[in-house]
This record gives sequence, C-alpha cells and structure tokens, in this order.
Amino acid sequence: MTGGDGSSAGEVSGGRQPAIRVRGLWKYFDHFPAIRGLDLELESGRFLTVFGPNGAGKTTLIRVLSTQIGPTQGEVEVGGCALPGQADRLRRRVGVISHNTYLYPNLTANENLTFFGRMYRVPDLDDRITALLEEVGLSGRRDDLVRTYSRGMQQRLSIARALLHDPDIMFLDEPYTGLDQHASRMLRDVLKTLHTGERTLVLTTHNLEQGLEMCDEVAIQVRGRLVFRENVATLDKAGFEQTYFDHVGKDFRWDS
Amino acid sequence: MSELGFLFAGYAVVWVALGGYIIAVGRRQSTLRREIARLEREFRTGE
Amino acid sequence: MTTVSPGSTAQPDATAAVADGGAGGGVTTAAAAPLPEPGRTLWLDILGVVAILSVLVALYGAIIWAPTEAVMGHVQRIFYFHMPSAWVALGPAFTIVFICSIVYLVKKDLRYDRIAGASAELGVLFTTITLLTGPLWAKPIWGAYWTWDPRLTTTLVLWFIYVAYLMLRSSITEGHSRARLSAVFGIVGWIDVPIVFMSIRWWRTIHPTLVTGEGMNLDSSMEAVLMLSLAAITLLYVYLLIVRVRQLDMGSRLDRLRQLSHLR
Amino acid sequence: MGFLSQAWVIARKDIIGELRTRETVLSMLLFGFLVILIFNFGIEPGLREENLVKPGVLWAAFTFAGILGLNRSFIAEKENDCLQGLLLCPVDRSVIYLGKFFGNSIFTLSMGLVVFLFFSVLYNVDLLQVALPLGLILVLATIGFAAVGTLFSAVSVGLKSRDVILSILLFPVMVPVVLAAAKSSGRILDGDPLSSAGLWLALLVVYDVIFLTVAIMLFDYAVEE
Repeated sequence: MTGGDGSSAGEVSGGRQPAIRVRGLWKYFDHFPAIRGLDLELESGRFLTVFGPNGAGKTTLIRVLSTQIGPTQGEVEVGGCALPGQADRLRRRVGVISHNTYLYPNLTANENLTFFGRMYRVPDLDDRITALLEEVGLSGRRDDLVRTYSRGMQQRLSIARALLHDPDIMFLDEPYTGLDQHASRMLRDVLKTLHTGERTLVLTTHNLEQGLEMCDEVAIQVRGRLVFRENVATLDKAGFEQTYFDHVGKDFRWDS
Repeated sequence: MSELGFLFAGYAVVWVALGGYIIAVGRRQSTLRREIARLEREFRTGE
Repeated sequence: MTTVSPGSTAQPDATAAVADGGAGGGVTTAAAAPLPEPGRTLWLDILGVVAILSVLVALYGAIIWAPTEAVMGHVQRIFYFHMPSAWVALGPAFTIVFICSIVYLVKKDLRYDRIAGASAELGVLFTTITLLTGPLWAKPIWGAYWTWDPRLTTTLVLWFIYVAYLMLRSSITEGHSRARLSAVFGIVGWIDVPIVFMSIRWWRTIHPTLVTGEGMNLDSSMEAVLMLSLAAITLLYVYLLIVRVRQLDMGSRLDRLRQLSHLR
Repeated sequence: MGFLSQAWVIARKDIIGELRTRETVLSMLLFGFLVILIFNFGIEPGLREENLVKPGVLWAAFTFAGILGLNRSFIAEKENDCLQGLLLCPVDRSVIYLGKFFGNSIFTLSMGLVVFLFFSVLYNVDLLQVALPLGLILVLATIGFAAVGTLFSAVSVGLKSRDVILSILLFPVMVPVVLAAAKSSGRILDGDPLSSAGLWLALLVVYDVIFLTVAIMLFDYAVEE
C-alpha cells in the first residue's frame, strides 16, 4: 500500500534510524475515520512531502505525529518516542509550522519569541532570537506588534518560532496557505536552509509545484491512507501530475 | 386554593413530569426504530 | 497531579468502531456490520413492570392507606413523592454522574459518558419534581411557597449545576469532546455540592428562620409508605436509566452505521 | 522552582498583552461600576437594611465583572490557534493551567481593588478601617473564583456560545464563594473584627484548596484532544 519501504530500518541503505514509524494508524472523529489504517516510515534526515486533496487527513496526520492529538488506534513512534505515551519527551524536539501561526498578535516579535523560547528553556535566548530574526529577514521589525505584520511576515516569524529550540523533527502543514508569491518564495528559501540532512521534515500540501521542489521523498494521501510513495531520485517528475490525479481521481467522491 | 387543591397540584406535577419524560424517551425510541428500518432498506437495495 | 500525558488515551470505544468499520480494508464490509438490536430484553421488561407496579402501590399507599397527618392534613401526602424524588436526585443520580465522569476520563469509553448523561437527565427530572412539589406542600402549611431553607436552597443550586451540565452537553456535538468536557464539569459540580450545602447552612443558622422541615410525626404506617415510595421511585429511576442508556447506545451505533453507509 | 517560573512566564505573557490593549481590565471595571450603579437604584438610601444589601451588591459586581475577564482568557489563546502552540511546549499541562490561573487572578484582583474603591466612595465606607480584612477576603475569593473560572474557561472556549455557557457553568458552582465573601465582608463593614468572620474565611480557604487541586488534576482533560 505504501510503496516498497516496509522493510525495517536496518535494511534501508544508509542504515539510519527511522525518525517516524507508523503502523496501522486510525484516527476517528466521532464515527468519521479521518485516518484509516495508515502506515508510514521515514528515515531521519529526510524530507518527505505528503500530497493530497482537502479532506484526505493530512492535517490530522501531522497533528497526530506532532503530539497534538492522540491516535485512536495503531502504533506511532516519532524520534524514538512512542505516542501518545512519551509525548512529553518528544515535544522538546519537535517544531511545527502550520497555516495557523501560533503567534500572539498583541505581543511584539521579540516578546513572542522570548515567550516561546522561555517555555522551551532555550539557552542564550537573546542571541538566538537575533540570529533567527536575521535569518527570516525580520530584524528591522523586532519590536513591532505581530498584529501589524502582513500574512507573509507572520508566517516567517512563525518559522523563527518553530526553530527556536532547534528541533530535529519538523512538521510543516500547508505552510504556503494564504501567502502571495513573494512570501512563498521567501518561505521556500528558508525551508531550503532547514533541509540540512540532520533534520527530518514532513511537509503537507495540495500544491504539486511547491511540494516537489526540495523534498527527498513524496507520498500521496487519499482518504486517510498513503496510496503512493516514492523517492524523488527515481520519480518521474514530469509525469507526477498524472500520477497524482490518477490516485486522487479514483476517489473524487471523497472531496465532494 | 384548598388543601386538597395543593395536594392535587403536587401529584399532578409528579405525574406530568414523569409522563412527559417517558413520552419523550418513547418518541426518541420510535425515531430510532424508523431510522434503523430505513438503513436496513438502504443496505438491502444498495447491494 | 495527573501523570497522564495529553494524548495518552486508549480508546476502546473507538477501537470497537474500528473493528466494525475497518476490518478487512474498510467500508466494503459495512453492509455486513451488525445492525443495532432493538434494545428490548425480557429482564428489562420485567424490571419495568415491577417498577411501575410498585409506583402504583406506593401511590395507593400514599393517597389511601396512609393516615392523614394530624397537623398538616392531606397536603402532607405530597411528601411521599417529594422526599423520594429528592433522594434519587441527590443520592444515586448525581453520584453516578460523578463516578461515570471519572471512569470515562480514565478509560475513554463513551459508554460511561452515556450513563453519566442519562443519569444527569434523570437527576434534573427528579430535582425538578422536588423543587415543584416542595413549594406546593409548603404554601398551605407555612403560608409561603419558598423559604431559604438550607435543603431547599441547596437543591435549587444543584438544579442549576446539573441544568448547566446538560446545556454544556447539548452544545457539543463531537462524542469524545462532549464526554471529556462534561466529565470535567460533572466532577467539579459534584464536589461543589457539599460545600454549597455547608455554606448555605451556615448562612441560614446565622439568620435563623422560623420555618424548618422538622416537626413531622411519622407513625409506623406512614414510615412504611415512605419506605415503599422510596423503593418504588428508586426502582423507577434504575429502570429509566437503563432504558435511556440503551437508547443512547443504540443511537451511537446508528450514527456509526449512517457514517458507514455514507462512506460507502 | 522551575515549575512555578515556567507558569509565571505564561502569566507574564498575558499581562504584557493586557497592559498593551487594556481591553480586559477596563471592560471588567466599567462593567463592575455599572453593576453597582444599577443595583444602587434598588436600594433605598439611608434605610437600616442598606447595610445588609451592600455586601451583596459588592460581590455581585465582582462576580459579573470577573466573568468578563475569564471569557477573554482563553479566547486570546484561540487567535492564530495559539493554544496549540502553547500545548506543543514541553511543559506539563498543570504549568499551563497555573500560568493562566496566575494571570486571571491578577486581572480579577486588580479589578476587585478598584471596584472596592469605587464602592467605598459611593457608600461612604471608611476604607482605611477595613482595608486589610477586606483585602484578605478579596484575595481568598479571587483565588477560588480564578481557580474554577480558569478551568471552566478552558472547558467552554471551543463552544459556539462560550460566553453564555461559561456564566451558566460558573455561577452555580461559585455560590459558596459569593456567599462566604458577602457574609464575611458584611461583618467587616458592620465594624466587627475579622475573627467574627472566621468560619467564612475558613470556608473560602477550604474551597480554594479543594478546587485548585481538582482543577490542576482536571485541566489536562479540558485541553487535550
């Protein structure tokens, strides 16, 4: 169902520990199964993009993996921590960027970052904030209220927030939502710098162009399952659009 | 109101409240039955 | 302090749902899923008949058999249903809400939430009866519908707490959210009850009232009728609780089927 | 203690945001004044019974105004889905509860102090005489109010009619606090010593301890999904 990576970590070339291992995951909202028996394995240091139409359960998947909601059934292990039992241990190492920025509009950029930095007990917080604001191009607006920021700037600041504690696993849930072209490009540049090979990244999107750009692996999620999985190196990029619609099209009823 | 009037009112309250609840539960029960019958039909014809 | 981490919830109820809906690759098996059984069984019917019969016997005892109370006269006969209603509400009904709320939070089984919800409904029903019959009894005896008697006042506060509980339930649609949030309130509300009672009692003893609920002389036949009535109303509560819980169970299973037939 | 300092970080964040907009405390204050004003029309000035009604007015104003602050407490966390960001932080849920509780207590307490001042001016209360005992009652009542209120605010924040639901949930559970506060401050306003209200103060302390403990244990369930 999920391509050929069902083999255990030891057999995968490179032999790295899997950062994410999911077996038979179900997540119900009332009687509605948002995730239906999903399997996923991802080596640490890799960048996976999950494509899927609205309602495929991408956000639910990210929320389960990032400890925000508990699974209904199934094994979930992220960064060596079994969820939901060891969620407390995992939180320190996880960064989440979603279409919601998690930023307090009545605080300045500096106050927001200071707040989250203290919650994560980040050492040398001031220097860290200065460096991060530099990185996302907001140094000049450090003491401006977040409510005065444009959507693109808020999203960049939310990247800085997610990076404060230098997480080794990052989840990006539709981060491009509501960004104009210019802001999308800046976000893309920042994401490129994140992809160092040390950090595991999972991005969800329904935009094929943006999603394919820098990932190592792609997956297609439809109706709460991963129905396609391939390494970008061997992927037929030109034909991917057709592949995507082949998989999604079969289930067009889901969307309606 | 006479003493017996109050007595009558008191008992009326008890039985109206209990009866009202039981009727409400009964109505819900018949709605459920109808819904089950509908679904049963749907499953049969949908086969 | 809870050591349970936020998501650490085994969800047996939902697991059962998976077993029905998800086995063998999902919705194709939906048609084979068992339909809700028409919640009737012999023992439940017998319990119902016994409950109703005993209420009728208690009614006979209260209206005809029991002697007229010397001071209060016929109105005192309200007492035979007033007091048992109060007992059922304040005793078993709301305590079951409290216990099932805790069990739900520990086990995450929606069955317990349904029991809590049904018990709260019945508790409010019997509290309402208590609050309405009390004044009807008090008016001809003491000349006033309402006195700020500690028990009366506590019952009124209690009524507000559990009506709030039911309103909270009705304003949440998702099953586990409703169960979780109403359980939190159900626990706090129940713990609050004795404190409310103490505070109101101190309040009333500081400004003592002439009117108290005491001073009734029950002879042995009156006591017998009261006991009978207590048993009858308790039995009725138990019967209605079981019926209502089974109904809620059925509704929940029906929702699942509806969902499955929709997915199909 | 890392536990408390982390909680303080959360409370500080709320206070900084509040100092900037002053929305919550100002609306609470105005509302509290209005309650006193409206109630005042129901009291015949100069009557002997006036003294019996006054503490009731005071605590009605406190409760009604306080609930405005609680309403806002978690709504602020809903903007940009901040609550999710907060829950992602590697701290125990009880730290988050305590943080919000500290914040709410401070807002309610500052509102209470100003409402008391307003009240004492309108009713010619010699504040110097009663400041200390009344302050103690205010602190104890605030703790109980914020302890339960913070929990219920989290319970109701996701609901459509959260404002109404929060009031309906909180008021009946608050009965012992309002009663104890009104009765004990009535004693103080009558010129009795604090010790005459000992029973009521003990009730407030018991209420605070019980519900702070219960709320810390239950908060986890109020925010988990």
